[in-house]
Amino acid sequence: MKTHVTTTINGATVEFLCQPRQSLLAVLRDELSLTGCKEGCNNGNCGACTVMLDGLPVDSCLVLAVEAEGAEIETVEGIAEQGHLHPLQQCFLEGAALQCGICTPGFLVTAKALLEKNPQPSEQEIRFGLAGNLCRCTGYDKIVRAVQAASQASPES
Amino acid sequence: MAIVFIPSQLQKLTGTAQVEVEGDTVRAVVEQMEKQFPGIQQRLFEDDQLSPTLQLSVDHVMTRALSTSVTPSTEIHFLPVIGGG
Amino acid sequence: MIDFEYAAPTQLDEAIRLLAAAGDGTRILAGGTDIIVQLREGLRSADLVVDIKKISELTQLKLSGDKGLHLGASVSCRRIYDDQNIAASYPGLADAVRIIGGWQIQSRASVGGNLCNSSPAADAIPPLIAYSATAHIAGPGGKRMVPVEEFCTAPGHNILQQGELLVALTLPPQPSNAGSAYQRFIPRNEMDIAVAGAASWVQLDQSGERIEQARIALSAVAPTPVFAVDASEWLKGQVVSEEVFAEAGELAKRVASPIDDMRGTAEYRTHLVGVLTKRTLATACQRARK
Amino acid sequence: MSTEVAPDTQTPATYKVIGTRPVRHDGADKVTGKAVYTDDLHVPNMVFGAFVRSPHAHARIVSIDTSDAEKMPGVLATCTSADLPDPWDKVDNLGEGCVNYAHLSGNVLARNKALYKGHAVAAVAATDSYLAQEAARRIRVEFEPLPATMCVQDAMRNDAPLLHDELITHTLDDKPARPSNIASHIQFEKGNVDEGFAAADVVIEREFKTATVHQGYIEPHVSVALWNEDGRLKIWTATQGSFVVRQQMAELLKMPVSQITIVPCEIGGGFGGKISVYEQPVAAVLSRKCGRPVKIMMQRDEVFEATGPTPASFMRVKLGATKDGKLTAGKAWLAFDAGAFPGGVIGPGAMCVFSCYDLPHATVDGFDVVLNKPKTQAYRAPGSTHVAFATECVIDELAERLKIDPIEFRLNNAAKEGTRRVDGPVYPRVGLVECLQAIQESDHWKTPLTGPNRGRGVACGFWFNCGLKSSVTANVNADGTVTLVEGSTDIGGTRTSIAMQLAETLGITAEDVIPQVVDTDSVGFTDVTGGSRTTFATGLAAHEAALDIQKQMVEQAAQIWECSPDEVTVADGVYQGNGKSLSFKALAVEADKVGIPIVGRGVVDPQCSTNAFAVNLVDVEVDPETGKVTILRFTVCQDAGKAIHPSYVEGQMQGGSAQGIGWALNEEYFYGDDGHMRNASFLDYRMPTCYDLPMIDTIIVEVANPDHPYGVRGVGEVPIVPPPPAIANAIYRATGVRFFELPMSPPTVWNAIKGQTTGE
Repeated sequence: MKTHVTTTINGATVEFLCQPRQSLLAVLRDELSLTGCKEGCNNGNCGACTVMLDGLPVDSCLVLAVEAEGAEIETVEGIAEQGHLHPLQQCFLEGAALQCGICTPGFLVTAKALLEKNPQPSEQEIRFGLAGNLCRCTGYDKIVRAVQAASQASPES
Repeated sequence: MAIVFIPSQLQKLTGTAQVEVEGDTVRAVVEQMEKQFPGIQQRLFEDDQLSPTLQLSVDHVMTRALSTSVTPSTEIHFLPVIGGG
Repeated sequence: MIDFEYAAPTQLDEAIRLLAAAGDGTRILAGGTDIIVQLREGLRSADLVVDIKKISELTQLKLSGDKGLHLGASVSCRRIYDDQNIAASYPGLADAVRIIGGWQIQSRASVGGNLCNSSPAADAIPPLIAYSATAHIAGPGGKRMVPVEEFCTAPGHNILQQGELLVALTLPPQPSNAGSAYQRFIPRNEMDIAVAGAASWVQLDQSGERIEQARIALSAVAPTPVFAVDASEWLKGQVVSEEVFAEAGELAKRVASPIDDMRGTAEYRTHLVGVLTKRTLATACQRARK
Repeated sequence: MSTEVAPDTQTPATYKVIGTRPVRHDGADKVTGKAVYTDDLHVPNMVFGAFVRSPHAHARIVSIDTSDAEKMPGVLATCTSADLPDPWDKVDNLGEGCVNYAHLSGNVLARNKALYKGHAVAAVAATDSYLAQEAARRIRVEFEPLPATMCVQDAMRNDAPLLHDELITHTLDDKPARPSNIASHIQFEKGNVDEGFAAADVVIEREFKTATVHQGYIEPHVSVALWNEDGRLKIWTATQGSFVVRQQMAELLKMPVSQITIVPCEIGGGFGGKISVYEQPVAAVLSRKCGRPVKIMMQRDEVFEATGPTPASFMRVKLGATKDGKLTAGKAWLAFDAGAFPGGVIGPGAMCVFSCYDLPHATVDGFDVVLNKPKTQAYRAPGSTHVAFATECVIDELAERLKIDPIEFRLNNAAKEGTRRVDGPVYPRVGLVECLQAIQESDHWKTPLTGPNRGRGVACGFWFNCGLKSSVTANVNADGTVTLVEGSTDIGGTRTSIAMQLAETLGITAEDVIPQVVDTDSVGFTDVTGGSRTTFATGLAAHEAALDIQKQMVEQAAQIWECSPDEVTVADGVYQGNGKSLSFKALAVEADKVGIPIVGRGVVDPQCSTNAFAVNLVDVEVDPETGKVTILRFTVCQDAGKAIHPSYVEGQMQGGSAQGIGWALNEEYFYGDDGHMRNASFLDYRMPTCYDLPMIDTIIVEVANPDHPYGVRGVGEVPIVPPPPAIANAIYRATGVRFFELPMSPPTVWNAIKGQTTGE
């Protein structure tokens, strides 16, 4: 039995049918082809599937798709605007803050939320804010530096 | 001719840790060693090829090619194959 | 993961009707950060999942001078620490909700859910016990109120009956000379389950030198979070000092009956109770003096 | 600034592209979510596979009944080891070590016996992934549990339960008569070890243990297989080496490589764990049986329990030195856990144990031991991290006993050009001495560490790095850009580090090169992205392709300028002849009008180790009440030969260091008495989060590799090696307690401190 859900994703109204057991992650990726959010652990421990749900970062693997009824969702696909990379994306590229790139979308979504809440975070605030996102390639150094660089550059600051 | 470093586990066959052996390729050298130290070849080879668990260090070259040519100053070592991550 | 029905009632009585009507295959969904994992991993099953986040009573978060803190059962961790006044008035609770999972988890996970999941290692339960919080329960038989320290009965089990639902938690108003703190020990600095946890609440006299009231609660060292009653009673009238904190830590160890597992040995966990009790008492007293 | 390039070793800055930090070519795709990883694929008519796995650490498989599952609507096919061709006992060299296909086949799907908890026993394909999982639960497998053996010392005992009834120890020595769990015994000997120890004033011998750890890549193993009606098999997969997957598939399925196409998608980390095949052959067989593309993606617990972690180990290391601080002899006895099948990483472990030092006399014995855990695999400098933990801790203790500064002691004995390794070969020019000196010159070393419960530690590490085969082609476009076609999957920015070498040679910009990683039908054979070889070897191939292009450009210039090719000169990408001059780009535009297409070709198989060394300096603080260790400051110095793209070299150094820190402090497979892994999740297998680490400072030393035109050595692996001993040595200075076991987790550290204070 499938449920009809109407939601807003990256500013556009989207309707889909899903089984109640399907996670938001599964529906975004498999039904809506928004494959920017990644499945790393499927139980809320790696943050690769992070999306914004009503203005807050969540692990989309721990949200039922049916809960998205009437919600506002933003994914990594919605971060760049009018053909321009967001300052965070630019800083990640210039600062080589990614290697394999599988965790990068989750980090970008969380980091953007962090800078919107706290435009000038300290290094420790950045590290605490990003602790729900695992990266195995970079040792985090360049990710933290990229967020610091973006906090100088971003319009929020 | 080449200087062959005998793996310690084979030294009971050769009685020494290093031997100078005739031959201008690794294969020729090993075949010559077999004449001097019967039984050594079957420890190093499998179906007439270098055992897949072994690799050669011929001077600075890491190879599995028995055709690698050698000179009197060449050092031949038999080492385990290695893989990286 | 077997499929299930999903319902998102907007009225409390409607939710209770659903819960009472359905069998024991009914699961309540608040933040989902525990139940969705449990369903996926087959640790629990469901034929009906009732989402309670659309019921207004369960989403209320109110701080008032005379009534204290009203905490709806589905209020997310992040709403609590984002509210400056609440975080300042109930620092021990704020300590806990800031470290439950990462930010993504805190956006969804609720203190009520943390209580109802009834894990021995729950971070939010010790501060609730230390604050003498009350659980407000509604069910087919009407409403009832239970002190939080009596809520959990065993790992993953609690006093909720078939058809019952946790509606809210209330924490009494805090006098100016009270303070509290929660600390857990984990091998990493985030994203971990407590090896042991301790919450301390104290009320000092006017001088700020003597403890009038104290409540200490522990997690991850017994089948349920526990109220360290002896240590709490003993602290009454004691003069604030490192030695007193350390002695209270020793007394608190007596209620610890931990197990050996991958997170730590029983010996280590018991030892940590002393350390964390001592450290949280120090912070609580310092906060009480502010 | 996180990087200092040690001045005394800095190569003259004559390069235009190499040493700069351009934005990687695949960057925009990866920061916008557009990059296509295997699980992002939705092949038309695709169905989903799921595994049935052993709940026992060791059990005979009595029967498998798939009938109930097959009756379920939507279930399309099931698969057991009976669906795989009978494997032969063929040992093959995959470039990255060797594999026995009978063992590989038995690991992909268990035959007769399940050898570890999580061992795949059967699989099923269905129209959706939930249905596949449900069907897998309906496949009834009858097991007869057998006693399991979980640690190397137990498994080596004569009375240990045997995993393989016919396993005779592989050794160059006389073969033993009886089967055992000891898969191989290797031995090295140099000089006369007894004489060596007799000449020593101080001799220290210690025993060490390390736990099983996992590479921990964030992307689970995932593949899509399409077995077409014409018998051709196509597999999209996350792999470090598409050609090596093709080779394994051909052998396991007994079909010609020409019938198989491997499409490497973007890969979410590997570190050595994505070389062997797991789900690929099963997805292929299921696809053949149901005639539809089949996707199999592992869940995280399957990745932990059923892929290839790197071994647990038991080691004994003995070193002797004279009063004036010269090492005289070393002895090592190493037993590594191979997992359920032979072929662990003991070989390189045994070769690396003394590789940082000039030891006149030494013996090394290494044992590869099978037991009831998943088949182990490489993890970044495989085997070297284990042995460095042992050797570098004993070295530190020797230095202390002799009252010699730990860096000076290492400098006294450091391996350098001409040093004969214990396993035989002599080092060419290497950079360990330069790394140690750079650490001595660092701000970190010159800044004293103060405060209670704090300590500073140092350690060295070595990894061979390999060459192996790489192929590229490069097509000059009409606008003067160059499309670079390569077979090396890009895990950490190698598209760019390879393109930069082509650009440097041609005298164009990195942006004017368009690198493409293609499938196995579209480029020549290329070995895995591993062994720290990709920027070195595939970069070398790109350099050769550039020279090939340059030769063709010269000929076309001669044609256009009506002169002889000998009269055409090339400098910094400017072509001159017959009084005329054109840049590469301008000439390419002209050539496109008149000449034949220009296509460069580069194929290489450099057969050398490029010998990477790294040194760590680390400051820690230990909470004496909890045993928790905090990393206060961390500096990694490494000889990169030449850093093509310094940012990505730093990235490898920082990432490898973070993995080494995790290995040192918290990461371990925690097994229950039943042989079940208790912590098969990212929650309880504790990899560092960014809140657990400080900034990781990097010092790149550049001692040019004589075997590469730009001096590249490769940088990927060695940074994981020194952190565990460096941290152990730092904890010792903070607490007065030496540690001989990994991980040094809080309970372990607290116990040791307590033991010391209570005199236990």
